[in-house]
Amino acid sequence: MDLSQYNLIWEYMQPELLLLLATILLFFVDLFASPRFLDKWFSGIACLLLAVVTALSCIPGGETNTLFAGMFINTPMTTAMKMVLNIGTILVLLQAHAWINSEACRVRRGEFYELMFFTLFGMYLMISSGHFLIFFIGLETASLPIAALVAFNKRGDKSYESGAKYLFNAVFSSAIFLMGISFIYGISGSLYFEDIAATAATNTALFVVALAFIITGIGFKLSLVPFHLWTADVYQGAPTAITSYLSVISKGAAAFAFIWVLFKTFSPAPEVWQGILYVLIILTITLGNLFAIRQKDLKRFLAFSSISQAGYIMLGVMAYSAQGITALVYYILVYIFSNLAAFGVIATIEHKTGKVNMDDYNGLYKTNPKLSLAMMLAMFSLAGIPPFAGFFSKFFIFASAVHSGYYILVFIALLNTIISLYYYLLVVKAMFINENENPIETIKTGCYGRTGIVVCVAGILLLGLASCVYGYLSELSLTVGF
Amino acid sequence: MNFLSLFVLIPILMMAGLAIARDMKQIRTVAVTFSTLQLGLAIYTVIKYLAERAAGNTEEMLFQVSTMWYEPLNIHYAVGVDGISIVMLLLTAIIVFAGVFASWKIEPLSKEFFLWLTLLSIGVYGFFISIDLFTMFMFYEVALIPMYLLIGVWGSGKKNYSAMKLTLMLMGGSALLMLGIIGIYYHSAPEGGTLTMNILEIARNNAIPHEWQYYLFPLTFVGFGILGAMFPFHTWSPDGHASAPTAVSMLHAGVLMKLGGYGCFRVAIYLMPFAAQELSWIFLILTGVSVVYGAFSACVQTDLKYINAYSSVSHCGLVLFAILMLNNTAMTGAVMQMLSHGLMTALFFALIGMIYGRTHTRDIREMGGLMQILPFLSVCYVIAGLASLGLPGLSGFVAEMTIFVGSFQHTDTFHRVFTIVACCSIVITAVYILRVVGKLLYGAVQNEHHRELTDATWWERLSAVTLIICVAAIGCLPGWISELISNSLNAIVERLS
Amino acid sequence: MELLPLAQQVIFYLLAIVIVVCSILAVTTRRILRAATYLLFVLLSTAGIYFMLEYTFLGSVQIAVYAGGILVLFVFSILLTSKPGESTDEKGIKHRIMGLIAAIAGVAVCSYALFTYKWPEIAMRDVQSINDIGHALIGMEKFQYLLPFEAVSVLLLACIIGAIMIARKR
Amino acid sequence: MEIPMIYYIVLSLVMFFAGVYGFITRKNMLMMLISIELMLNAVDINFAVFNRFLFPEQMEGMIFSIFAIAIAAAETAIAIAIIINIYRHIRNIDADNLDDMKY
Amino acid sequence: MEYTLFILVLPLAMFLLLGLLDSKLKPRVAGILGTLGMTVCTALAYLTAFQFFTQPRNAEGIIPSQVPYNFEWLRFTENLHIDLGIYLDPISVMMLVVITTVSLMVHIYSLGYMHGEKGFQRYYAFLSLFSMSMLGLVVATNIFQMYIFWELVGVSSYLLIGFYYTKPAAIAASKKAFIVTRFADLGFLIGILILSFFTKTFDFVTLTTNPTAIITESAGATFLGCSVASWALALIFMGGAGKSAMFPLHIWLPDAMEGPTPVSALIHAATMVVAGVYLVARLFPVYCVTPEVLDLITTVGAVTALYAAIVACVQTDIKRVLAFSTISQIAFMMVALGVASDTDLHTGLGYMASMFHLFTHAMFKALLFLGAGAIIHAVHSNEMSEMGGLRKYMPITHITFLIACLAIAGIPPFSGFFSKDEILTAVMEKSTFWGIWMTAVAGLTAFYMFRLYFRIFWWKDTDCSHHTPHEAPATMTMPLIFLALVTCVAGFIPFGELVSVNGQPYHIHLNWSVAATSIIVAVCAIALAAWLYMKENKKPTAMANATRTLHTAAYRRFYIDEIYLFVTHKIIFGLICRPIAWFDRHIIDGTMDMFAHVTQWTSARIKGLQSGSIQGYVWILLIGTLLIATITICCCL
Repeated sequence: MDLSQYNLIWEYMQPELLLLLATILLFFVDLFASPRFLDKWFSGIACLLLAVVTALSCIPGGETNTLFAGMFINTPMTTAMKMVLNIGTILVLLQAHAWINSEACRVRRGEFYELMFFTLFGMYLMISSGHFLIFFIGLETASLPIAALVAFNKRGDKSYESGAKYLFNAVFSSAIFLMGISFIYGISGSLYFEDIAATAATNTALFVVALAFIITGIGFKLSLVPFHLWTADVYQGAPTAITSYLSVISKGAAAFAFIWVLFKTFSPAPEVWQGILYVLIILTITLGNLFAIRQKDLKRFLAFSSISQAGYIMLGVMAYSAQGITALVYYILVYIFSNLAAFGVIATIEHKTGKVNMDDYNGLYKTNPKLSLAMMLAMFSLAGIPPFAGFFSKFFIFASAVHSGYYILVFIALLNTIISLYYYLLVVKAMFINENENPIETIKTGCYGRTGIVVCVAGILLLGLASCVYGYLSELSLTVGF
Repeated sequence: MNFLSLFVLIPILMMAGLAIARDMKQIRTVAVTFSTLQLGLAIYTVIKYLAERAAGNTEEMLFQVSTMWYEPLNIHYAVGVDGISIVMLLLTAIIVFAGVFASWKIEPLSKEFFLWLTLLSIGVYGFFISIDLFTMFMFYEVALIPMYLLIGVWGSGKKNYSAMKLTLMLMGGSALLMLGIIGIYYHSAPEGGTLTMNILEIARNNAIPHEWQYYLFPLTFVGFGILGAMFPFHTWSPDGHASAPTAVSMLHAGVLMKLGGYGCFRVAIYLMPFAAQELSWIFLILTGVSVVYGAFSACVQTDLKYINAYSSVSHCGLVLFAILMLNNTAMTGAVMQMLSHGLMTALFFALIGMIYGRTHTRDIREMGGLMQILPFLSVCYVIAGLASLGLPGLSGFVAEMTIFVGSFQHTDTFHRVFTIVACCSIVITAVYILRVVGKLLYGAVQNEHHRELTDATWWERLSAVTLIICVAAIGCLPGWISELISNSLNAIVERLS
Repeated sequence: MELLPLAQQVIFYLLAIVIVVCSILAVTTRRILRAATYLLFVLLSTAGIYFMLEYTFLGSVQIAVYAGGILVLFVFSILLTSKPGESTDEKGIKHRIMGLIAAIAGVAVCSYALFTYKWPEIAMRDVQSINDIGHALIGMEKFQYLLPFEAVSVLLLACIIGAIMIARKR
Repeated sequence: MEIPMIYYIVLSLVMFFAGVYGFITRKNMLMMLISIELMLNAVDINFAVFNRFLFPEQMEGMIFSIFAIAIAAAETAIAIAIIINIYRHIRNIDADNLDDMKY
Repeated sequence: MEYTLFILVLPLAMFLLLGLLDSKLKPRVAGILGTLGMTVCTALAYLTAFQFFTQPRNAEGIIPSQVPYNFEWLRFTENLHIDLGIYLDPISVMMLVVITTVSLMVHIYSLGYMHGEKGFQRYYAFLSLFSMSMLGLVVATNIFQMYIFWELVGVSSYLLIGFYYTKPAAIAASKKAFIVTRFADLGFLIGILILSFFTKTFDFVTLTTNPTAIITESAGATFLGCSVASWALALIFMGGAGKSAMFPLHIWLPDAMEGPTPVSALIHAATMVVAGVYLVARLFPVYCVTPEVLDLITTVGAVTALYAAIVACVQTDIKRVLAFSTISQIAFMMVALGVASDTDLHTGLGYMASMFHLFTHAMFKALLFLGAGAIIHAVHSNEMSEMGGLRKYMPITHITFLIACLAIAGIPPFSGFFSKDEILTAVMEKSTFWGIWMTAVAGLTAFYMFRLYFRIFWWKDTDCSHHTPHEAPATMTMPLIFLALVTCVAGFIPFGELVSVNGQPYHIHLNWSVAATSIIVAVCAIALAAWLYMKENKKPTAMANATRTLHTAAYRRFYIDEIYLFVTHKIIFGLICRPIAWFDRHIIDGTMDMFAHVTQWTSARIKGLQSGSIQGYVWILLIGTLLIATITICCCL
């Protein structure tokens, strides 16, 4: 064993190691701090720790580094992806503050944060993996604790049902995923990404089946149609903080990981997986939209909206280019802000009043103008209305897909934006236009929650207009190399 | 800092001002101050433009400024104006100015109303000053979305349905447009060249392959055409206009629908001249149909706003029709028609709003003899009507004649025959205008309650008079404006030959 | 552990029959405790297969973790959640047909893929010693697995925390 | 060795899809879990067999199997925890009862 | 002669002044202001005429035409641009005089006639607007300028007909007038477009200098057997026919009588309705290139003349009678133009005659209308049955009316005789058939005019209505007297010296055979009228009963209005507008809505996918995977 490698490990695996360190610190805080101190500061500490992790590890490295003989890959782009996830997680934690410190949940507060951090760690592994074993461990680390989190609420709501649905679907799809990996192993004899790319015989049925199984495994996390069916039920039943975590962070991580798996492992046969994705994207966007238009429960509604968003995200994968990666990461970043703004508002209102139905939101603007505005901005951004960030991200992701020649696909996606606009406007309509005799009373948002929403709104407003974010990502993507 | 950006900056400041305004008085003060400022700026721009041209500046676009925005895609924030855009800017400024006065007593949520209205105007101004496709498209969509809330919250009738339909159909248009724009972008430079979004550069490169133009031209043309109420994608217009509040109808019919026409030639025709020539016949048929069809439909409507909306379909159809003739005169006519229709339809909607505000009905069967009760409004209505049916001395005539003469200069018999078809609309227009005037204003008072109505207040008068003066000014002295437009069109027309 | 070819075949077929029959029985039997028992047989037979393949370490892990650990967990929870002797219903005929379709289609697709694939002929060689396995699990070179080893520990920790959090009463 | 590799693979396929069948047809969640175990187990066989027959120089497949077993254990732990949680809520572990949220 | 500009500017200024101030001015002040403005205008017009006709002739004996003022208003293309300017040639100067004279008379007359009406100021504003437009029309330097003012007179006519805007009949009439003429104007516009497309010019001078070259060179194209140039000119004539109320576009004119009577005198008798004749005269050299269009004009004119004359014989509303008489007389002018050609002075007689008749007709028809106005003012009715025996009560009106009737009947020495005689001569020389036809119409003219005259002023001896009619005030009688005087002397103006087809002086000499015939016919007709209507009797009723069908048909104007009504209401509205509106709402809009509904419907139908059961989800997941794999295998391998 070569001890000199430890230096490198510290250097290249900084985000992962720092995150684990932060988790351990949280353990100790949870163990030794007084409950009153924790009531006030636990979220703060968690966010702070995560922020520190982000700040320390986001030093942009210049080139691609591999560790463990290719099992772990660290590139500037992967670091950026991890940072994107971190930002999202911080926002989720901010918004979860009010809920997690409520009487019913306070007891399991420590576990909540720890599990969040663990899943984040799993996602890091997925993104940075260069080997299917690591990838699989990452995938499981990122989904099993989430199943626990989904079933977090113990009172008489739908949390347990969601937990079971998530878990069984996750386990089943991971079994299929494993089957796929085993076939790939049978074909190439190695599970290192670069080995597979080098040796796989792509024009065999076995390869295709393996690819389909692997896409299923990851598509489940991304909730692509037809692997999406768990999404709505789980989003609806899970605690709102977890729903938002699932819908942005978990989905984002899966998308990032998907890029690497497809681009690195299956680069010899792009036309095969592009063909599959072509169909999946159309199905995903369309079905997501079709289901979304008839939802009344806002969390369920956002679930379907997030399904169709996943379809848009996949356009960046289809592009199979540096531009596509840039657009995808940017899209997810924007999506995190937009979706979390929506969830922030929903979480606040749900926490205070327990109402999540769209009809309950009628006349919200009269009583809660600021929350309504935030919600509206989120909806507009999700629908891709300028000058909000969603417009830019959508434009760039379409541009990247068109660049690779997918005119028809983009056209279908664009037609779907009309449907999506329809249901996003329904929410806006409920808040601004519909009359209501007893609207939700004026709500005073807590400090953390407010910060969370304000940051999201700021992101929605600024991410598009400030071109530096996209520019930075674009520079990073050039280091990926095709 | 380029002064053109002020067109966008002033409304932003206005929004800030509105946000801190406390009561109705302050809101009005802010709205009036800034819209006047904006009008001043528009006039200043025109003067400065003319001075610059007189000084011999022959650049295609003046006051150009280009700031790199998204470097990876070579997207710029690029602004510049030519004769057409400044005319449109002036139109917008006038209508916003008049619109502020027309919505003097808007309720409820007056602050929000003005905020949204201002956002709408940001989109419009931005669209007209942009010469970068991306920025242009962005402003285009910015202009569309406030419509939803403006109609939904402050509208009347089946406002939810209308607002949704309008928004979705226009977004459908912009979906086509987005694909078109991205497509143009990827063919904007010859093999190996730097791709660009700048309209002027794309035109200069002239690199869009012909077979691609066949796809991209319909996308962009229909995309913008939907906003220009092109048959059969015009159905948002009657419902939308009927449900919208006064100032919104004014701005939407007056300015927003012009975005469609402007976009059609600035993007579709200017950048894809080959396809424009090859495919113009298809759209000529569609627009020719919409000219006559809109007019016929207007003949049997009973709701004032529906009449006007269908009339807009007809008139805006004429705009697109003329654009497709692809010669300088007809296109000049198209721009003048945009200007003229913008002003007079805004006037119409303002008056309808004022009448509706008093009688609480827009059904012409329930009203009558308003001339005796509301002489000022009625006279204005007659003037608007006369402008609409193309009375010489008012703007409509100038525009229509330029279009007809220009279109008839086309060398192709097919185009000339269609011009004659379009000409027929002037008779039908007369029919429905006179029908309304006869039923609404003349005759005996239908509803005795109406006798107690009061005539226009000072702000309403100001709003209407502003527009009438503009309509008459263009109608009486069209020469300079026509020359201004026609000179700027040369560059576009040259590319077509 | 060299076996005679014939003995090897006999053992294989024996194991195969046990696996197939018990698998099917495990998913069709109405008694849940029996199902657990059949599963145990399947798991043990699988371990037998591993032994046949000379992966003795893997076989031991299989027996230790699966048969020893997981199955016990199963039995406990079965006893916790159902009364002894209680039989559980299968779903309706519709679901059974659906399941059958899925299973048969899956088998068809996979076997088509597997049978059409031209498997290379590789000369058999000795398996690595337990020593090598140990090195592989803590090495950082290629085909060495320190990182997964550490990572899976995090996973297990997370799952323990999660499971406890869910399962405890408060 | 006399026994062709494909026999092993077919064996594992049968096991896998027996699991699939069980998962789809059983109401009891523990039964579903048992089915899942079958599926995971089948995959493990695959890895080991491929490794042994095709790529005997390295131990990728076998080691993967070891990890897979560990992960399966973790899955089972969480799953059982959730099942018990459900049992606490509704005194029942029938999957059919979990369809409050749909459409 | 730059001051001619003021002839246009003054009325415009008056219009703006009176229109904007409206009720802020006292009615009296407004009336006087308007009249004063018109007076100045008239003075300027006379000065122009004097200066123009007395200027030296050029070598060919032609009075050189002048363009004292011209500026480019709107440029379309290199060659096509609308100029606004003033073009003075004999006919335009003649028209200036006619218009200003009649307009001034009407202004003065209205001071009395409209006294106390609501909207007096507005009335004067519209009168000024009309005067301005009409003057602008006649001095147009190019065809597009003419079109502009053509539209403006149309609108002023609309506004004035609908002056009593609370009266439903007036509203309907104004609408009808505008739409029918607008329809005709469409032809005019298309004609202009076609003509300008081939000739590349709007300018009258360019068009008329060498029309043959321009038209034959460019009009190789034919359409339905006729050259495109013919079509263009026919369409332009259609515009003229609409304004001049030629059959079958005449239907608006009788209804237009709903307007105030002075307006009828000014617009619908003297000036605007002859714009069509003026248009043809203006483009006469061009029309001469296409003789088939001239034949068309002749035919249309002749048919109209006869038709209107027959209808006029049975109308009972005195203004209607005058309206049909106007139509008939304008048709005379049209026929005269139709039979003329520009080869030499002699064949061009019709042109001169037409203009001459235009001039004289304007005067005596204005007189007739103003007289009728005085009568209506006195008896408060338009119906003949309410009248009779008025000669005692209204002597001035009676005398002036009689003079006018004699003039229109073509009795020497009144002006109508001279001009009508020239027309008949010209027609007779071209074609005997049309000559006899037109002579017959002239006879009818004399008959219906004197029927009118006798019915109003004789018939009964004493008036039986509730109040005694009285003579009109001086403001109304003065114009009557002035116009009567003009009617008496106008025939002796050496008109041919000033206006002729090619500008050279033409000495009018009466063709006595034609003149004698026409006089005899006229006298017979008058006698017949006197026999029937001098004294109250049953003969007219008996005759009407004897020819019931014809009488009713003529009284109902041969059902032309009904046909129009049918076409517009049943066909245009019923079969085009309504179906289109329905189509738009239900098919086009329905399709758009259908997209939404189909989406909603699909959404509702597929909700079963989301069944809520874990196994269902998993099954779909697995089958999806297998399908993907299968399809991909089929496609890729």
